[in-house]
Amino acid sequence: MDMANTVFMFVATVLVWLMTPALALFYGGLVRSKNVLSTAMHSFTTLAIVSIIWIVIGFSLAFSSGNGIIGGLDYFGLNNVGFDPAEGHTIPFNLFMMFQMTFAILTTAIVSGAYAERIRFPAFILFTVLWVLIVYSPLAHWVWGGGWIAEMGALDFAGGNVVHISSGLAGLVVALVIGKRKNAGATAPHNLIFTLIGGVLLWFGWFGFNVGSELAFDDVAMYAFINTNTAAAAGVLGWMIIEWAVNKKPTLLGAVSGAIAGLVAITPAAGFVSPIASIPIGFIGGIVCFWGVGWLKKKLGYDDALDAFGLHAVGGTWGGIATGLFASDSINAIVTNNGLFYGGGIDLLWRQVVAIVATYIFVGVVTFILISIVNLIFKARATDEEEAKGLDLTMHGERAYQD
Amino acid sequence: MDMANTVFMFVATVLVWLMTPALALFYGGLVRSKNVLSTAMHSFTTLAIVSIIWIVIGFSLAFSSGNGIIGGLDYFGLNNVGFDPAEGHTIPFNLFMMFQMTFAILTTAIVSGAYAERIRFPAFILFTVLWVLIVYSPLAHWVWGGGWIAEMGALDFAGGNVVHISSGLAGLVVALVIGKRKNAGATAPHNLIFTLIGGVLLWFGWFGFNVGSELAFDDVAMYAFINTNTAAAAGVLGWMIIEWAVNKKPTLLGAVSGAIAGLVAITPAAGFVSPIASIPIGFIGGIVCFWGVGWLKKKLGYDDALDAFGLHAVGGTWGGIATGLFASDSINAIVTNNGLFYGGGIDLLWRQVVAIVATYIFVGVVTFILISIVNLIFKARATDEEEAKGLDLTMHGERAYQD
Amino acid sequence: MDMANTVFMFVATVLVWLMTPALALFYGGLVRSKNVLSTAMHSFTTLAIVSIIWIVIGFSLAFSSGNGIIGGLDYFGLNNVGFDPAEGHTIPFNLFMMFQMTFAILTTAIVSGAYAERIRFPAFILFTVLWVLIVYSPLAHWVWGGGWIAEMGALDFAGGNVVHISSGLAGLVVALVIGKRKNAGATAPHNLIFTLIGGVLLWFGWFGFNVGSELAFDDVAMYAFINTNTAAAAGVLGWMIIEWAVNKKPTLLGAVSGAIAGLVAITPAAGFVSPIASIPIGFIGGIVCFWGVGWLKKKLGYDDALDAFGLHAVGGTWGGIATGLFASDSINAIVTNNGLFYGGGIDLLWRQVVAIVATYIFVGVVTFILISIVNLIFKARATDEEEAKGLDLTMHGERAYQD
Amino acid sequence: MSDMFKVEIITRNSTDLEAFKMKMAEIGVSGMTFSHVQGCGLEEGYTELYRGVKKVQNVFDRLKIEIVVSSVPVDDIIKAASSVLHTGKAGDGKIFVYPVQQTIDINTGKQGPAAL
Amino acid sequence: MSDMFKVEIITRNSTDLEAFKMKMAEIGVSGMTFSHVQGCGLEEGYTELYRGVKKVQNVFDRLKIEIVVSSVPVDDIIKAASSVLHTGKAGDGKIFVYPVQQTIDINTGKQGPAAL
Amino acid sequence: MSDMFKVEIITRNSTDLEAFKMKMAEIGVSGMTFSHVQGCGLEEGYTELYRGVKKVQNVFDRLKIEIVVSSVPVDDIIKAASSVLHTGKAGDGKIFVYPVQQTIDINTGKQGPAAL
Ligand SMILES: Nc1ncnc2c1ncn2[C@@H]1O[C@H](COP(=O)(O)OP(=O)(O)O)[C@@H](O)[C@H]1O
Ligand SMILES: Nc1ncnc2c1ncn2[C@@H]1O[C@H](COP(=O)(O)OP(=O)(O)O)[C@@H](O)[C@H]1O
Ligand SMILES: Nc1ncnc2c1ncn2[C@@H]1O[C@H](COP(=O)(O)OP(=O)(O)O)[C@@H](O)[C@H]1O
Repeated sequence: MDMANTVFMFVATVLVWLMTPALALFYGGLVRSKNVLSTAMHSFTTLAIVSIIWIVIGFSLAFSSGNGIIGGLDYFGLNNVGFDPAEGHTIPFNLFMMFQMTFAILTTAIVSGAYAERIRFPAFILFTVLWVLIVYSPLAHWVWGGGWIAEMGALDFAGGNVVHISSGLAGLVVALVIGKRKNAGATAPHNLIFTLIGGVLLWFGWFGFNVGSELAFDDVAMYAFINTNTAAAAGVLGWMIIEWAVNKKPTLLGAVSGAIAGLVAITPAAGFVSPIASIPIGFIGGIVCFWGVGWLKKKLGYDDALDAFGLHAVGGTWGGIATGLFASDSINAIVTNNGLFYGGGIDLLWRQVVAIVATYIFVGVVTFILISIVNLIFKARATDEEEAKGLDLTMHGERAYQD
Repeated sequence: MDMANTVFMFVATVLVWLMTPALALFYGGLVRSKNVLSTAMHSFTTLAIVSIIWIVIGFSLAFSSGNGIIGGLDYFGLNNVGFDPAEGHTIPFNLFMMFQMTFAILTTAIVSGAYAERIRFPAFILFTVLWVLIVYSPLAHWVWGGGWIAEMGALDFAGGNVVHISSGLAGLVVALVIGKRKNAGATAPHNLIFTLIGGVLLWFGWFGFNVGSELAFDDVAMYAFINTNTAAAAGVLGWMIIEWAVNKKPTLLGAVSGAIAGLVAITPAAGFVSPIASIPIGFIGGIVCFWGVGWLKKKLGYDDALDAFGLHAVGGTWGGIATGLFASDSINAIVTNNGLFYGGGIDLLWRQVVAIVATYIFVGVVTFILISIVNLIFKARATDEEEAKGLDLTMHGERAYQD
Repeated sequence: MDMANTVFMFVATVLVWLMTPALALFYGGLVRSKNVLSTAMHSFTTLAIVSIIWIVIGFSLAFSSGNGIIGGLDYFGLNNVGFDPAEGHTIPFNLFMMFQMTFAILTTAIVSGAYAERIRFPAFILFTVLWVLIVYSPLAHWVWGGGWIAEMGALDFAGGNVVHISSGLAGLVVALVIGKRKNAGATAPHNLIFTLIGGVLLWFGWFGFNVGSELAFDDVAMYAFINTNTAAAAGVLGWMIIEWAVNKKPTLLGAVSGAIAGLVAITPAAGFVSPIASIPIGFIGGIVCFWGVGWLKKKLGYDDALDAFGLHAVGGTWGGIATGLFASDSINAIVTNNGLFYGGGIDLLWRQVVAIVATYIFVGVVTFILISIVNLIFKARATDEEEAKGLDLTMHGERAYQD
Repeated sequence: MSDMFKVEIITRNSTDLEAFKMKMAEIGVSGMTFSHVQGCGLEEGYTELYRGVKKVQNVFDRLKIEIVVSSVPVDDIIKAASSVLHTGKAGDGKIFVYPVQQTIDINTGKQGPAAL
Repeated sequence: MSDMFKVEIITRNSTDLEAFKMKMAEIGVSGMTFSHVQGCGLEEGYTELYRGVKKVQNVFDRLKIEIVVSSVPVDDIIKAASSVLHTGKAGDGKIFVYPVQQTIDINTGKQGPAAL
Repeated sequence: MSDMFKVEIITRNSTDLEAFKMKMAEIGVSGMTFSHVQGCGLEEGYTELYRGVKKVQNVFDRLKIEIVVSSVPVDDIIKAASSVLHTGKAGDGKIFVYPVQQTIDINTGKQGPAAL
C-alpha cells in the first residue's frame, strides 16, 4: 500500500466521477430546449443505475477471475473487495473498484448521445441495465480483467476500446435501430454555454481518467498528464483549422468538439507515447472527428444525434491505431514492441487493429441484439406527438426553463 | 503528522468548500428568474461572512475546550491554531480548522433555502451572523468539540445533526415566522439545468464532506466513500420510483432531489455501515424526503420554499435513526454498540433519538428567538411590491438575464 | 522527491487549469448574448494555443537559465524536462512545468477581458501567440526563472506582477489601441449566473494557484490556504459595503467582483502574511477595485470591457504594496526584510514598488508594440456591422442560444 | 363581419393570469393569446448599476393579452378586465380595441363569429 | 389603401416553418413576421409537478405569424395556410384578418401596396 | 374615435432604443410597446453550421414597436421614425398603420384619445 498513490487515486476517481455529470451538460446543451431534461436524465440516471449495479455484480463480472470471456461471482456484493491492495497494486482494492465504477458509468452514459431526443424513458432504462452487464463488463474483462485482449498484447492505456469505441459504436447501432429524428437536419444546439461547461469539465475529469489509469503517480503518470492536455489542445487546433478552411468560420462548438476528439484519441496512447507525439495524435484526432461528424454522418445518413459515434468511435479507432504507430518503450517499459514510427515494425499495429475489429464486432452484434429485445418489451421510439412536444414534457412532465 | 492524510484533507476541504457555491446554483435554479440573484446571494454572502467569523471566533466557540455547552476563546483570531496536529490527529490543526469552516458555511447557507424569495437582505445578514454563532457553533461543540452529545455516545459521522437537521429545522422556523410567499403554490423552477449543475456539484463535494470526516484516508474513509456514492444513487432510484408510481412521471428535479436525499441520509452513517446497508439507507432516504416535500409540506401548510426542511431535516432524521439500525463494529471499531439490525439491541438507536430530539429542541427554540429579534431590528419580510417585482431588482438593483 | 507533495501539486495544477475555463464563463456572462461565444472562445482558444506553445518553447524561455532578461532553449520541446525534481524542489520537474503552464494560460486569457466584444478573431490569435512569448515568458523569467526581479529581493508569492498586473495592464493597452465599443455605456451582463459560476470556480482554482505556489504542502502552504480564502471573503465584504454605501444597493456582481479583487490582492502576499493581515488586504482590495472599475475607468474614459485592468492591475498593484506592508518572517522564513507594519521599515516596500513600476513599463511598452504590429497585419477592430450583429455570428457563424 | 373586435390589453407582467382567465371564462371568452412585451408609458424608470455602468430602465416588462370576440360585448370584457387589473397605480396599463375583418378556425374551417 | 389587410395566424409552435414559408413564397408573399406567444383555447391542459407543487398548464406555447398583404388575395393565404397547418386536432389555431390603413417601407420610402 | 391609429414598426433589433424614444418624446408620443419578433423579408439569409448540420437562417431577429396615437399626426411619427431608422440597407423594416376603435386607460378609466 502506498498512501500517496492512494490519495492520488481518490482524486482521480472523483475527477472521473465528475465526467458523467459533465456529459449531461455537454449533451444537454446540444439538444433543443424541449429535450434538455430528458437528455440530462440519460446521463444522470445512468450514474445512479450503474453505481448500484457495479457494486452488486458488475465489478465482479468484469474483474473477478472467471475465464477469458467473462469474470465470475467472486466479488458479488463486494464480497472479497476490501481495503487491501490487489496483487501488483499499491492502492486499496475497493478504491480500484470505485475507480473502475466511474469508467463503467461514463461509458454507458456516452451511448445515450446517439439516440437523444427520441427514445422513450423505460426503454432507455432497460437498455442501460442490459448493456452495462452484457456489453461493458465482458469487454472490460477482456482488456483489463485478464481476458484475451490483454493476453494478446494489444495496448489500451485508459480505454480506447473499452470506453470510446464501445460506447460510440453502441450508440450508432441504437440510432440505426430506432431511426432518425423528424427534422434531424434542422436542429441546432439550444445552449452552447452548457455544452462548453460540460466540455471543459470533461477535459478536467480526463486528467483523472488518463493519469489515474496508471493507478500510481509515477513517471508514466506524468507522461499521461502532459499528453492528455497536449492532445486536447492539439485537437482544438486541428478541428478549428480544418473547420476554418472548409466552412470559413471556426466555431466554439468545433473547438470544444476538437478538445473531446483529441482527448478520445490520446486515451489508449496516453501512457505509451511522448508529449511531442501527442501533438499529431490530438491534431489528427480533431481532423478525423470533424470528418466523422460532418462527412461520414451525412454520407451514411444515420442520425447519431450528438455524435457518440463520430467523436468516440472514430476518435477511439484513430487513437488505437496511433498507439500502434507512436508507442515507445522509452516512455513506458510495459511496451514490449515499439510502434511503427519507433522502429517496432507493424507487429503492434496489427494487434491494435485486431483488438479494434474484435471490439467492433462484439459490441455491434450484441448491442443490436439487446436493443432489439428492448424494443420488443417497451417500444423504444417516442411517438410523433411525443417527439414534437419534446421528451421533457411527455416523459418527465417538466420544463427546464420558465420565468 | 501524516503528509498523505494532509494532502487528502486539503482535497476534502476544497471539495466541501465547493458545496456552498453549488448550493447557490442548486437553489438559484429553483426560484423564479426574478429572485435568482437574491437566492444565490444568500449562499454566496454566507460564504464570505462565515469565512471571516469562523477564523475570528466561530472556530474557537465550537472547538476550544470551554465546557459541555460551548467552547472558550482559546482559539480567538486563530490564536494557538497552528500547523501542528491536534492530539489524536495526523493533519495540521489549522487544516482541521479550514475543513470545519466549510461545514459551518454550508450549514448556514442551507437554511436560506427555506425563506427564499421573500426575505429582506439586511435581515438575512443579521440572522446569518447570529445563527452561526449562537446555534451552529454550540451544536458543533456538542457533537465534535467534546460536548455532551459526543459524551453520550450517539454517533454522527459527518454531521446529520449538526449540519442537516439543524439547518433544515432552522429553515422551517424562519419560514414559519416570516410567512408564505404570495402565490407559493404556483411557482416553478426557472432553470432546472442550474439546479442540476448545483446538485451534481453537491454530490461531488459530498465525497469531501463524508470521506474527509474520517480526517484520514483509511479503511473507514473508503467505506465512507463507497457508501456516499451508493446511497446517493439509491436515493435517486428511491425518489424516482416512488414518484413514477405516485405521479406517473419520473422527473429530473425528483432524481436530483433524490440524490441529495440519499446523501443527507448517509451523512451520519457513512463511516459506520456497510456498502450494502447504504442501499436501503439511501433508497428510503429518497422515499421519506419525497414524502417530506410532497405530503408533509402540503399537510402542514408551511412554505419552506426550497425544501430545506423536507430534504435536510427529514433526511437527516432518517439518517440518524438509520445509523442506530445499521451501525456495525465490523465496519468501524469506534462503534461500541452495534445497531439494531446488527445485534446491538435498541441501545444505540435510543441514543440516536435522544441526540436528534435534543437537536430539534435546541435549534427550534433558539432559531425562533433569533429570527424574532432580527425581525424587531430589521423587518425581515419583503413588502408585497418588493416580492412582486422580485428581490433581484428591489434588493440588489440587478437583473440576472438580459440580451 | 516527495510523493505527498507531488500528489498535492498534481491537484494544485488541475485546480489552476480549471481557472481558464472558469474565466471563459466569468467573462462570457458579462457580455451581451450576441458576443458570449466569442468571449468564451478567447479563453478557450488561449488554453489550446498556450498549451502547445508552452511545451514547445514557452517554458524554456521562461525557466531555462539563459540570462537575466530571458531564458534559453535548453528545455525546447521539453528536452531535459523529466520526472526528476529540479534542484531545491521535491516534485517532478515536468509537473512543475505543467503547473507553470496553467499560469501562462490563465494570464494570457485574462487579457482578453479588456478588448471583448470588438476584436477580430485572427488578430486575437496572433496577439495571443506573440504576447505569451514576448511579454509573459520574459516576465516569468524575471520573477521566477532566476531573473533580475528575483535577484533584487522583491516578493511575489503567486504572481501579483507576473499574472495580474501584467495581464490587466496589457488589457488596458489593447483596449486603448482598438478603441471603445459603440454603446459601451449601455451594456449589461447577459447572464450573471454564468458569471457567478465562473467566479466561484476561479476562487476554487485559486486554492491551487496560491497554495500550490509553495510547491509543497507545508506550514507556509497552510498560511497561503487560509489567507486565500480569508482575503476573498474580505474582498466580498469590502466591495459590498462600499457599494451599498455609494450606490445604495449591494449587487451580486459586486460581491463576485469583490471576491476576485480580494484574491488578486492576496496573490503576491499569500505566503508571507498572517491570516489576520489578510483581512485588511482583501477588504481594501475590494474597495480599491470598486474604485478602479467605477471611478477610475469613468474618469480616464477607456473601455476596458470586462475590467481586466480595474480588477487585476489595480488589485495586483495593491497586493504588491500590501506585501511590502504586511510581510513577516514569522510566517515565512524566506522574508528577510519584514514589511513596514512589521518593523521592517520601507526597504521591502521600496523593492516592491520598483518591481511593480518595472512591470508596468515593460508590459505597457511591449504590449503596445505588439498590438500595433498585429493591427498592421490583421485589422484588429471589428467593423461597425460586425459589432452590431455580434461577434458570435460574424466571427464564428454560431449563436449561443436557440430554442 | 363588422361585429368582430380584438381587445388588446397591455398590463403588468406580474398579473395573476389564473384570476384573469377565470374572470374571462365567466363572461364567456373562450380563447386568448398572451405575449411578453416591453413598454414605456407613465410609470417612472429606475436605475440599474453594473460595475459602475449605469443602466436607466424606463422600459418595463409587460404582458399583452389579445382577445378576439364578437358575441361577447366588448364592453363586458373591458369592464371585467379593468376590475381585475385596476390597482390605481401607474403601470396598470391600457386597453386598445381594433376592428377585425374575418376569423377562421383552422381545425374546423369555420368562419366569422362561429370560429370563435 | 382600403385593400391592405393583415392576416394573423396563431398556431402550434412546433409548426414546420420552412414548409410554411415555402408555401407562402409560392403564392407570392414576400415578407412576414413571427412571434412566440402563448395561448389558451380549446386544447386541453395538463399538469406539471415540481416537488409536489402542481402547476396546471392550460396555456400553450404558440406561434403567431403576421402577414400584411394587398395584391395577394387574403383568401389565397387562408387557403394555403390552412392546408399546411390543418391536422384536425384541437390546437391547430385561428386566423384573424385585420384592415390595414397604410404601409411604408422605411428603406425605400415607398408607401401603400407598393411598399410590400 | 375614428381618429385613433396604431403605428406598427418592424425594424432591426439592434436599433438604438434610447435615440428612438427620445425622438418620439420630442413629437409628443407618451407611450409605446416593444416586442421581440422574428421576420423574413428582403434581407438575405446566411448559414450557420453546427457540427456539419447546416442551418440556413433567413429569419432575422426584429424589433416590433407599437404606438397608438390620436393627437399626434400619424405622418409625424412615420417621418420621425423613418429618419431614425433609415440606413438605406435591406432590413430597415416596414411601418404598418391600423385603425383603432377604442382606447381605455385602466388606471384612470379614461376613454378614447384622452386615454393616451
Ligand atoms: N400610446 C401607446 N401606444 C402603445 N402602447 C402604449 C401606449 N401607451 C401605453 N402603452 C403601453 O401600455 C403600458 C402601460 O402604460 P403606462 O402608461 O405605464 O400605464 P398607466 O398609463 O396605466 O400608468 C406601457 O408600458 C406601454 O407598453
Ligand atoms: N378568441 C380568441 N382571441 C385571441 N386568441 C385566440 C382566441 N381563440 C383562440 N386564440 C388563440 O389561438 C390558439 C389556438 O386556439 P385553440 O382553440 O387551441 O385551437 P383550435 O380552436 O384550433 O383547437 C389559442 O392557443 C389562442 O392563442
Ligand atoms: N408583408 C409583410 N407582412 C408582415 N411583416 C412583414 C412584411 N414584409 C416585411 N415584414 C417584416 O418587416 C421586416 C423587415 O422587412 P425587410 O424586407 O427585411 O426590410 P426591408 O424591406 O426594409 O429591406 C421583416 O423581417 C418582417 O418581419
